Amino acid sequence: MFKKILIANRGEIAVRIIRACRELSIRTVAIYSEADAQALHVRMADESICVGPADANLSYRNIPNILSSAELTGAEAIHPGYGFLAEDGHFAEVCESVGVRFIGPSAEAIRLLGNKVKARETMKKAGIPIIPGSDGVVSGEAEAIEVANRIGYPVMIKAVSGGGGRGIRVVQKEEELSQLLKTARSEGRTVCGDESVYIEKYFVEPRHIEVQVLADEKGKAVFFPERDCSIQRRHQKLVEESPSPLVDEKLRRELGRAALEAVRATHYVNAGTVEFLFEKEFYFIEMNARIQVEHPVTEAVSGIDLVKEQIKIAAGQGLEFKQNQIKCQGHSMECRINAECPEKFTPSSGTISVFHLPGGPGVRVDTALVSPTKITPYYDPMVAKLIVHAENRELAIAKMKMALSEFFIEGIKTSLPLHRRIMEDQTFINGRYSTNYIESFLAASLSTPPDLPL
Amino acid sequence: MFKKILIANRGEIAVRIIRACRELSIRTVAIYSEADAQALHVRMADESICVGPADANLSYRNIPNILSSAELTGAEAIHPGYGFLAEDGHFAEVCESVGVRFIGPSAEAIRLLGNKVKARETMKKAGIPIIPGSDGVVSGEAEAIEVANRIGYPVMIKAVSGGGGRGIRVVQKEEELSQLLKTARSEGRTVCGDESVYIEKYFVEPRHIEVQVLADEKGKAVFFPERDCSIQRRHQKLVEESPSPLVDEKLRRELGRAALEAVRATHYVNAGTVEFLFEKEFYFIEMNARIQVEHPVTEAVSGIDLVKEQIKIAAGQGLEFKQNQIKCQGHSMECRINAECPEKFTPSSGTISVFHLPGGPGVRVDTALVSPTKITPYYDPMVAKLIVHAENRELAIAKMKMALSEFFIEGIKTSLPLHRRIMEDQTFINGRYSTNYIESFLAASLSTPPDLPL
Amino acid sequence: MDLKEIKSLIQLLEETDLTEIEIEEHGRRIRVRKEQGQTVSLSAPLHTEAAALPAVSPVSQALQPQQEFSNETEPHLAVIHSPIVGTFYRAHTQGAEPYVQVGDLVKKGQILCIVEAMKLMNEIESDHDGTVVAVCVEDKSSVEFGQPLFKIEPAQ
Amino acid sequence: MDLKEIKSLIQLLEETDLTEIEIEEHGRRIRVRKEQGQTVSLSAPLHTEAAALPAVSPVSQALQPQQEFSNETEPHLAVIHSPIVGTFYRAHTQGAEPYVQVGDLVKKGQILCIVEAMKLMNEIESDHDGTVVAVCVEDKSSVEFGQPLFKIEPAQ
Repeated sequence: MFKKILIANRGEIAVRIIRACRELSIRTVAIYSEADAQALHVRMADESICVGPADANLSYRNIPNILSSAELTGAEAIHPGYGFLAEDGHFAEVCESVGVRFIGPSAEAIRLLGNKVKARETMKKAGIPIIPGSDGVVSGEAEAIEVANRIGYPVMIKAVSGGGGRGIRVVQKEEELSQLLKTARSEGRTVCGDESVYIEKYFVEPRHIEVQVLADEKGKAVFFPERDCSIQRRHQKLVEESPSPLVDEKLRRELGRAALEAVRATHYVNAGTVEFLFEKEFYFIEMNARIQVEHPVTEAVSGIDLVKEQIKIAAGQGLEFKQNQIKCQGHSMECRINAECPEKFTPSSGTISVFHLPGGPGVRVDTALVSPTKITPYYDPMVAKLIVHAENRELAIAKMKMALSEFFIEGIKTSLPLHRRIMEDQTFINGRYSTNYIESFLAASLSTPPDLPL
Repeated sequence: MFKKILIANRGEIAVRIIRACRELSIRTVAIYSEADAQALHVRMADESICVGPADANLSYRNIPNILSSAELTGAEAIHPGYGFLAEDGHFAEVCESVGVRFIGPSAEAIRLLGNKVKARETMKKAGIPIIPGSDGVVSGEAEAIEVANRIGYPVMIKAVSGGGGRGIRVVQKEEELSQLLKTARSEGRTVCGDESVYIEKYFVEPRHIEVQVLADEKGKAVFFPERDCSIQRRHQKLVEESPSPLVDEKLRRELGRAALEAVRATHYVNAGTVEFLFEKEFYFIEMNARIQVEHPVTEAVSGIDLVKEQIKIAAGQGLEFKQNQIKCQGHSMECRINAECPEKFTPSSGTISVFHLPGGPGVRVDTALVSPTKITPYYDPMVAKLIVHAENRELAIAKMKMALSEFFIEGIKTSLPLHRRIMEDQTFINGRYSTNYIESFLAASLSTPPDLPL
Repeated sequence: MDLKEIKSLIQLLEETDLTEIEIEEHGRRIRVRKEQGQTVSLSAPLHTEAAALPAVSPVSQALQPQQEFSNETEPHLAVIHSPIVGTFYRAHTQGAEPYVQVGDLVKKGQILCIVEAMKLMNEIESDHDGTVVAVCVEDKSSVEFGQPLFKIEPAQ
Repeated sequence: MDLKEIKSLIQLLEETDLTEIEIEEHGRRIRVRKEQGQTVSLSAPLHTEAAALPAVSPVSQALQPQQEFSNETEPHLAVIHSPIVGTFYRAHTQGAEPYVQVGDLVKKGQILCIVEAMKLMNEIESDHDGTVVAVCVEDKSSVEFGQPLFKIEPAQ
């Protein structure tokens, strides 16, 4: 086992990794930017080194300074956390080249999965369902009609160079296709001078379901009960739960098999997450080559410490448990508490002078909050993760409501009020939500009387 | 189910009960003394009423004001927590007489168990092993020798009216008995004018093992995996764990059977704890008619929320699980963090302006700490309970060490440094400790070099 | 006094981490100051937030914690506090005349009101000779321990 | 101004739970004040406590976080900070003469030292003309980003 690990991250995930290291009797080196000199991860680590100014590109992404720090402190491995350098193939490669173990998959796997087109091709070859659509650009109306008929309506026409909603048209039936194809082409041409379009299956109310995997260097791999992360706004997850209220035992096994297939196809080692879109069937979206923010819900239902497992795998230890030893006990849920306006999602910075974290049985808070904390505008606005675990989904919601009701942060705006409202919302309680949930929930909220503040 | 509960307590247990109520959608009424106007339980409750001045006898034990508070707020039940009025038979009786449900056993059961002699007799009749000894006072040397031979040496001669070590003699073998009997008698006569003595089995290195029980009004009762609470100083528990490193499955069942027998013999309803002394065999000491400080370790290994169960039982609901559904998963440990000097155990009061509570997977902190908190000299010095849960005892100790290392309280002295040292101590790690542990541990500590501060 | 100047100081204070600004010049002194993480901002944060969330925890709070029992602004007045938790009655029986009215002269030992607790009528007496200047509680409302009931201007 | 008097006031303040002492006499005013739950008491509590616990977490801390990078006490001096993390060398090769000594006159652009990082020798130049008044780091020791290396008294 490693004697010393450098944590190339900040905030709650750095704190989380330091805790795992402590339990494994591994000494820790924190790196920090000048803006984070007083941060909790710096105070908790055995050693700490300033690697640059507030700008993350010059500090938390400063590869030479981070590697120098590892060299100077004698750290044998680097845990990248999530974000920053976590999915930077170059960084993983340089780490290995200077003899520091990168706690994560190989540089090759990171690069392959980072290229969305290649990843999709690899998964398709491995027999994993991918989102149906044209093979690249469609040449004309005849091909478009042919593709749409093959994958079934509704379909989405997307300008290759479009984005932000521009150059995208949803086609409900064949009669509309010809006209909307023209519109999408012309919009693509207007916006970015490229009228190439491709066609993809359009999902009306899809869910985001993902499967956590662990794989060791000996080729042994296991999957965990799925996480449902459909509660998102602008592709940012807000609430995650495990298991999904939608998935039964049969589907769980199918998802797991597909996830393990993805591991094999990419020669993946360490912790990773295979993300699927689900609407009647499941389709591969992408595979994330890192520990994820929402990993605690999986830890809660499985009883397995994923960060400790990451470290053990990187140290060359084989997985100590088999697939059939991975349980799915009770129900877990996570709310991401962001420093932002709960209605408009604009970041909120300031000094948190007073806060109170919830506690009691089945309640876990992962945070780097320490009083007083300055929430700077430089980094991720997430200030805490509130995780609950209970016997079933209903009790987990009751526990989350309880915990949210006593969670108190003063000095900045947070998403706490939004989470409190979600936990009272009948659509969420029923578990019948899609990735459109937050949008429609907020739209409905705005039409409620003003005496129900967000 | 109740709509509103009054919590006749303060501190962490009041907070704990409020959390349980919130999860059950029960509204809460806090009571508080003038010294506690800013306390967390007051802030968390839906309503709160000042019931008296700082002196607990005039506030938290003020029965008329507490019952008036229940009447005025329409609270249907009162949860007494532990301490204060929790084991006051009169209070339980008055509650019921004014139509407020007392969340705990009947007044009769409380009174019976409060009388140590009667409780012992009841258990003896029910066939539960009690500490062997004379049936009351021994008349002379002949009887003393006969009793000592029957129960086996070493024995303890205790003056009936003695106390604080006076009038107590440990007899190792028969030859010593005659002389020590005289000494004990004369000491009893000198100290309190009474030379009556009785004889009890003396235990050299006993352990304190206790069994949590739950019993509903329909006569259904279950027991939980034992707790080992041998780490005590002056009969104050410091560290508790479940299961005991000493108890195997067979002994666990025997202890459980004895505990259920105690429930039956006392017609006990609600949560209770049967305490045993263990040295080769187990012997009944007493039964506590309340929720206990150390209940979270049982919650951790069993996954059952004992405070919620207390409330459900009081509301007339039957237990929803059977004996064979009560698991013993992994290992749990609790450290009581007291506001006191870690060496001399003298209470420490002051203002806690800065503190940091540990977190992460498997870590639970039950506390009423909120910044700034004034630790007054009026009440119990316990400021927090740190509970960990891991797959086995070794990992639980590693987790406890990790959590203690980041637990930080500024402004008062606490027992945190003592706990950190206990977790490093080989005798504790081996699990081979008795109720003498703290005494001998501290004695050994004092002889260690001064560069190892407590 | 330049109000604008003071306002700009307050603004400056609110925008920064400072807790106090003090200026003394030309025989004039201005001091603006805020409390951080201390008593002021902590008066009742959990309640404050809960109160903003009626949908989540409908807090009606029949009895708000009364923390302003002292009589700092009127130090010359005597305050009669409730010695028990109960229901405050101004008269002996329903519909009867109140024991006292504002403006009444009262003697030490004179009954001012009744606080009923557990069906027991507890007569509350004045501990001062003087004039009743305020009745602090509505008839038939709940009172907690230490809550001010009357204010009395002691006789000279 | 009586510095001793102020110091004793500060000490008094630190020994008690008070947060402020103010004395005004003979047209002079002294006010000392501390924040509770604020920056001062929080400089590094976790490290402080950990440091008192060698048995539990043997903290050797090769590199202590250096939070005193500013040059508040000597505002006239220019400070050369390390732009990278690495090992500080005063000389080009082992045994050679140091690039500069205290007292040396240096020119803007002149090499002052080397910070080695990942086997690369990075030459650190002076950004001022002036006199070297202090070398802040021991030869061959580790430096972090922003750590002061030299203090230079700029030429007029």
